[in-house]
Amino acid sequence: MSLKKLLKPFKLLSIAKKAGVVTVLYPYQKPLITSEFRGKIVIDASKCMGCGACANVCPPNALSITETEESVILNYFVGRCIFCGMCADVCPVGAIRVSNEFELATTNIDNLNTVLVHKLKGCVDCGKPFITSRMLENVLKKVPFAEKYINECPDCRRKRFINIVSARKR
Amino acid sequence: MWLDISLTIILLLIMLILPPVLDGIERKIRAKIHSRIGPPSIMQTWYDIRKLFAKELVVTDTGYIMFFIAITLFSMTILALFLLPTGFMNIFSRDNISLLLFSIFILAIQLIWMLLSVAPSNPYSTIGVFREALLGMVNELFFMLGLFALLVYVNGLSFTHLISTSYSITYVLILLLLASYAYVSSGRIPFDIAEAEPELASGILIEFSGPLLGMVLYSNLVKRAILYGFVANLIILPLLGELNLLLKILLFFISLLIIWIIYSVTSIIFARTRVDLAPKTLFFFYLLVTILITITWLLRV
Amino acid sequence: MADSVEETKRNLEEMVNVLKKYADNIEFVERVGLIVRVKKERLREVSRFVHDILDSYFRTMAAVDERPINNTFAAYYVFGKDEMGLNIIIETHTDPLDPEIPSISDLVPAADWYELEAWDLLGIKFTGRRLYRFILPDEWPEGLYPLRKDVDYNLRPVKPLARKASKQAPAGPRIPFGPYHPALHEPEYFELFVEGEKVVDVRYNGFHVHRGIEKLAESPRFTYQKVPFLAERICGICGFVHSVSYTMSVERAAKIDVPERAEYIRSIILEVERLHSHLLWIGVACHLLGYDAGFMHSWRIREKVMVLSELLTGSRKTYGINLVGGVRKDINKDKIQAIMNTLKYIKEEFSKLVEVIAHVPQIVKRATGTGILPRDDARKLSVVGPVARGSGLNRDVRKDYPYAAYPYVSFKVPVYSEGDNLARLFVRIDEVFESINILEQLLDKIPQGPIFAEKIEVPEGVIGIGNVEAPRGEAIHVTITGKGRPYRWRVRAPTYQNIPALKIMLKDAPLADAPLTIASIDPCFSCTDRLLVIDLKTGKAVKKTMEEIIKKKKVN
Amino acid sequence: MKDNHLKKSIWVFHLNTGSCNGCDIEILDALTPYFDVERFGIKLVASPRHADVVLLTGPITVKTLPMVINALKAVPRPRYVLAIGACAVGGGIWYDTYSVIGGVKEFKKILEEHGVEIDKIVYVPGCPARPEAIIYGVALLLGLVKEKVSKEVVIIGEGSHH
Repeated sequence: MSLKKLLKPFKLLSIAKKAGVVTVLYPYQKPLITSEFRGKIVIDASKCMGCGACANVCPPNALSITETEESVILNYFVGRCIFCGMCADVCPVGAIRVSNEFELATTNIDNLNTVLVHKLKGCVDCGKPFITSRMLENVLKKVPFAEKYINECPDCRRKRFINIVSARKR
Repeated sequence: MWLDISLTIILLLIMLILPPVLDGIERKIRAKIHSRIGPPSIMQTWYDIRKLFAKELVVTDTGYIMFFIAITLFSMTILALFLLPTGFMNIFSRDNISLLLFSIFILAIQLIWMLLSVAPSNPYSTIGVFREALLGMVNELFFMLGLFALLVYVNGLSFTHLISTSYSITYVLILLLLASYAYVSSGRIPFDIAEAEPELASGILIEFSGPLLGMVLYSNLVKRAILYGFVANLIILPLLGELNLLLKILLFFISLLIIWIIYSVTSIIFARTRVDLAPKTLFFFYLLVTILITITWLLRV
Repeated sequence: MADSVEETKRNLEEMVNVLKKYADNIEFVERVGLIVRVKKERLREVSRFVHDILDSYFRTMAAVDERPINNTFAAYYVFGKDEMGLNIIIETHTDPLDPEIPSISDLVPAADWYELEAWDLLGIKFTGRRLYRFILPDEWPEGLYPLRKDVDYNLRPVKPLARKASKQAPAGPRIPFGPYHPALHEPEYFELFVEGEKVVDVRYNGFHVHRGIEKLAESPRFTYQKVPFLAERICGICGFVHSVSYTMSVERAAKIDVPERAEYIRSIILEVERLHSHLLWIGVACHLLGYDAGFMHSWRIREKVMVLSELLTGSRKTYGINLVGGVRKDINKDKIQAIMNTLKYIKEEFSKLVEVIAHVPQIVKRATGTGILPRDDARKLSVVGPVARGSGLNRDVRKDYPYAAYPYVSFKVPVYSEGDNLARLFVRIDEVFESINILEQLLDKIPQGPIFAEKIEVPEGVIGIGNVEAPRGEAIHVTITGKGRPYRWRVRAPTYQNIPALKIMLKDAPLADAPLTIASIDPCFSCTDRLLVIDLKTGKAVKKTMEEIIKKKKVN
Repeated sequence: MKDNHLKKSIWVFHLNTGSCNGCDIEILDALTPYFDVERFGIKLVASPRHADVVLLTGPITVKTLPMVINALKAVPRPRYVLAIGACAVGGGIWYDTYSVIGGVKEFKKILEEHGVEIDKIVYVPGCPARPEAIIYGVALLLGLVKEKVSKEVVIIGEGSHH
């Protein structure tokens, strides 16, 4: 009885024998990854219109929008990404896809950035850049009759509106 | 004569190269029992040591003391290796007190190992050495008793006397005692208290770095080989009388390998005992064996 | 059943009648509990009554800067009455300029840390006790309280504290016995005062992982639906626990009805998480005892659970699928089959492994009779989870304050009365099998339907409490709603409640038991292992004495 | 990596600087049977003095900073750092709160101030970085694999050619 108990720890050998060597020989073999795994996001530059919805929902601000005089810059810094995939859920044009890419190691932190620079289109009246061309296309696709005033920047539009109203008043 | 000397040198070289390789084999076996692959080759421990020698040595406040002690440990270990009758073909085994001399060296190495841990001023290290000492007290004491019994039993002070000895219950018991001693003092689980307890954060080696660490680790492995080689000698020496010399040497290395493997598997199967439990358990175990040795010796069985 | 409902009602009425004596105003809020509003002068009486006479335990305390709303600082003490599943929330307010509240830590020992924290982060003075710096680093300027509403969440008042490093490392490089340990996770540490090998006192020096999460959730960077992702990252082991606690607190505050299927999915993932956490813990405990084979094999079994969590949530750490109102990912037949297969594998392999582990003589020897927490102390300190259940307290939030899909399944709560490390080990082993049982029932019963609530509107200024039985005990979140984001979000992880119990467990025990005992509460923002060893006999840190010895040597 | 000796033997020291445990558990996981980094000659050591590579996780909280600097100082040269997880690389979800430094970028500046040199840093994103990602990072350090990511800049709109 007590000898049997004493020998119990040696049962480990039989467990090990039955389990065998389970090691996955990554990187020489495929990783232990399932179809559901969420990895790096891939932004389709041919669809993105620079609206910033993704940057708005991104919890760690890995996606960020910077606006300059003539462009809107969407920066994806994968180094801070938490791979939640919320951006893909909210993207209005489906430009963001969650891939299962996880081999992201690098020696240069700069390599972790993906930058999409949306050049802004100028206003037909004053020439001030105000909207990304993609956004323009998209609005037109949805509301074709907007063509008349969509090329104007909000300032000019307001001015024109005021002009129309005051002209009527007169 | 020249043949003897060159053979001795070859054997010594093998004994210098072998310990890390045996450790590599042990790591492979351990990995297998853990259901994994383990190090890329059995030379892994050698790679580790080589790398350590290529690293920077960070000298701490007490650096030179550590350095001095580490060098002493290293040279003592190598000297003890000279005394070990590797295939009973060494120059010193001709003299009459090789067994005694060897034992003294073993004890000295243990002592220096303890000094090693006093050197760095680090609380973990200090607690580590207290524990080592506590365990050592019991272990060293019964080693001496066992050695005494052996010397009396073989009726001589040198390894050559072992050859003319024959097996008996008493001899097996003495063997058990000394084999247990070798197991415990090579710092294996469940008795690696000083080095490995998590509250000690790698215990006595915590302040060592680079080549110094490499030296200490290598000495420790050689010490292991010496201890196990000693046990191997005790086992095979009485068995082979008139065998071919080369065959004897081969047998020695095979039994060294087997002992190393048995010891390593045992250490994988068990967990670490508590610091206060270990000396107690050991004491009672050794006491029992010693009493049995005495009884069987008196009864001449 | 009807009887017990009647009885509960009667009990509640009785309770309210007595409490009226103390309170200005009592309100029973559906899904939240009994809110008792008292003047701060009467706080001590009422908390003594609730804690001792009503025999409830201290769950959490949320201190809030309500100056922008009603020009006061408020404190919400949450007590739990297990038998009724009722929260008793004591609300009290104090002056905005010189906020002072009488301390209750002598009456309710578990409140000790909460008061220190409120002092450190909000500057509320608790009278009648010693207050000291607790969470913030030493260099943090006095009088600047990060959780106050007029302090920005991203304020960094001191240049990243480099001064301290140079102060700490005099003359030549030295090993930090800083709080790092290889095997385990986090940089918390304990200072153990020892006499020889005996521990005589313990001091916890923690909060190194303080990342300002609660403040961040109130900042403009966050919204109600973003906070779950923050909550998950409170802890990498029980992330889902925290996100469910948070969403539950908001859902209860806003009376959002979560679809049943979503509740089932939450429960399933919570149990999967418990499986992985317990297997992890058992492995780590083995490792601490030098039994690496046990560590390797329990992690080998655990790996299957990790693959499963990835399949269910898309992340190995069950991150990213929980939102206020429901979950983002449904489960289908294939996934249910995958869970079933994994459960079968775990059951088989784990029972074999447990048999071996339980017979390794050193493990049994070292766990038996060490780190004892008597039942009385456990009750006084309001400990939670396996620590409570190992000390004979039958406390399990899943049973006592039902949530998610737990009301629909039947399960046992393993309770052991010995209070030692072995008892806590057994509680966890039993819970692994119990979890498998719960999962099987959940998979069997899961209803069809939507997984996300239709309407999500959160009113301002209401309080909600979410509680989840995490693998290591009860996690409880208190949320006071605000505009678009929580006004105040108070997180209490189980370890927060359990660490004070270590003082009792470790005292007068051998140093060699300390790692296992500390690990036995399964510290979550973890600590476990780095100790500063100080010898009390000489009255000095060992380090110092050693230096002296060596100096003497040099002279000779 | 220039040092050839290091190619076959890497001893790592795990330095948690206030992370959520996610990456730390994955580091441990990389040691266990399914991933077993020992097959690259990697060993986890308990003292920074023994280490070649520091596995740094967490956003580096203000409170841990002094210890982190000390631990890095204790590592003998050549010393390498593997910054693991979103927190260590970019400060993570709490990159701008009052009690963290916010990732290796800021941390590097502080290290420079203290004169602690680091021979090479490999960044391993992920939240948590899965064991394979950590192995990939180590493999990159060893030169077994090639870097896959690179900075991408796309210009969309007027005057661009895409």
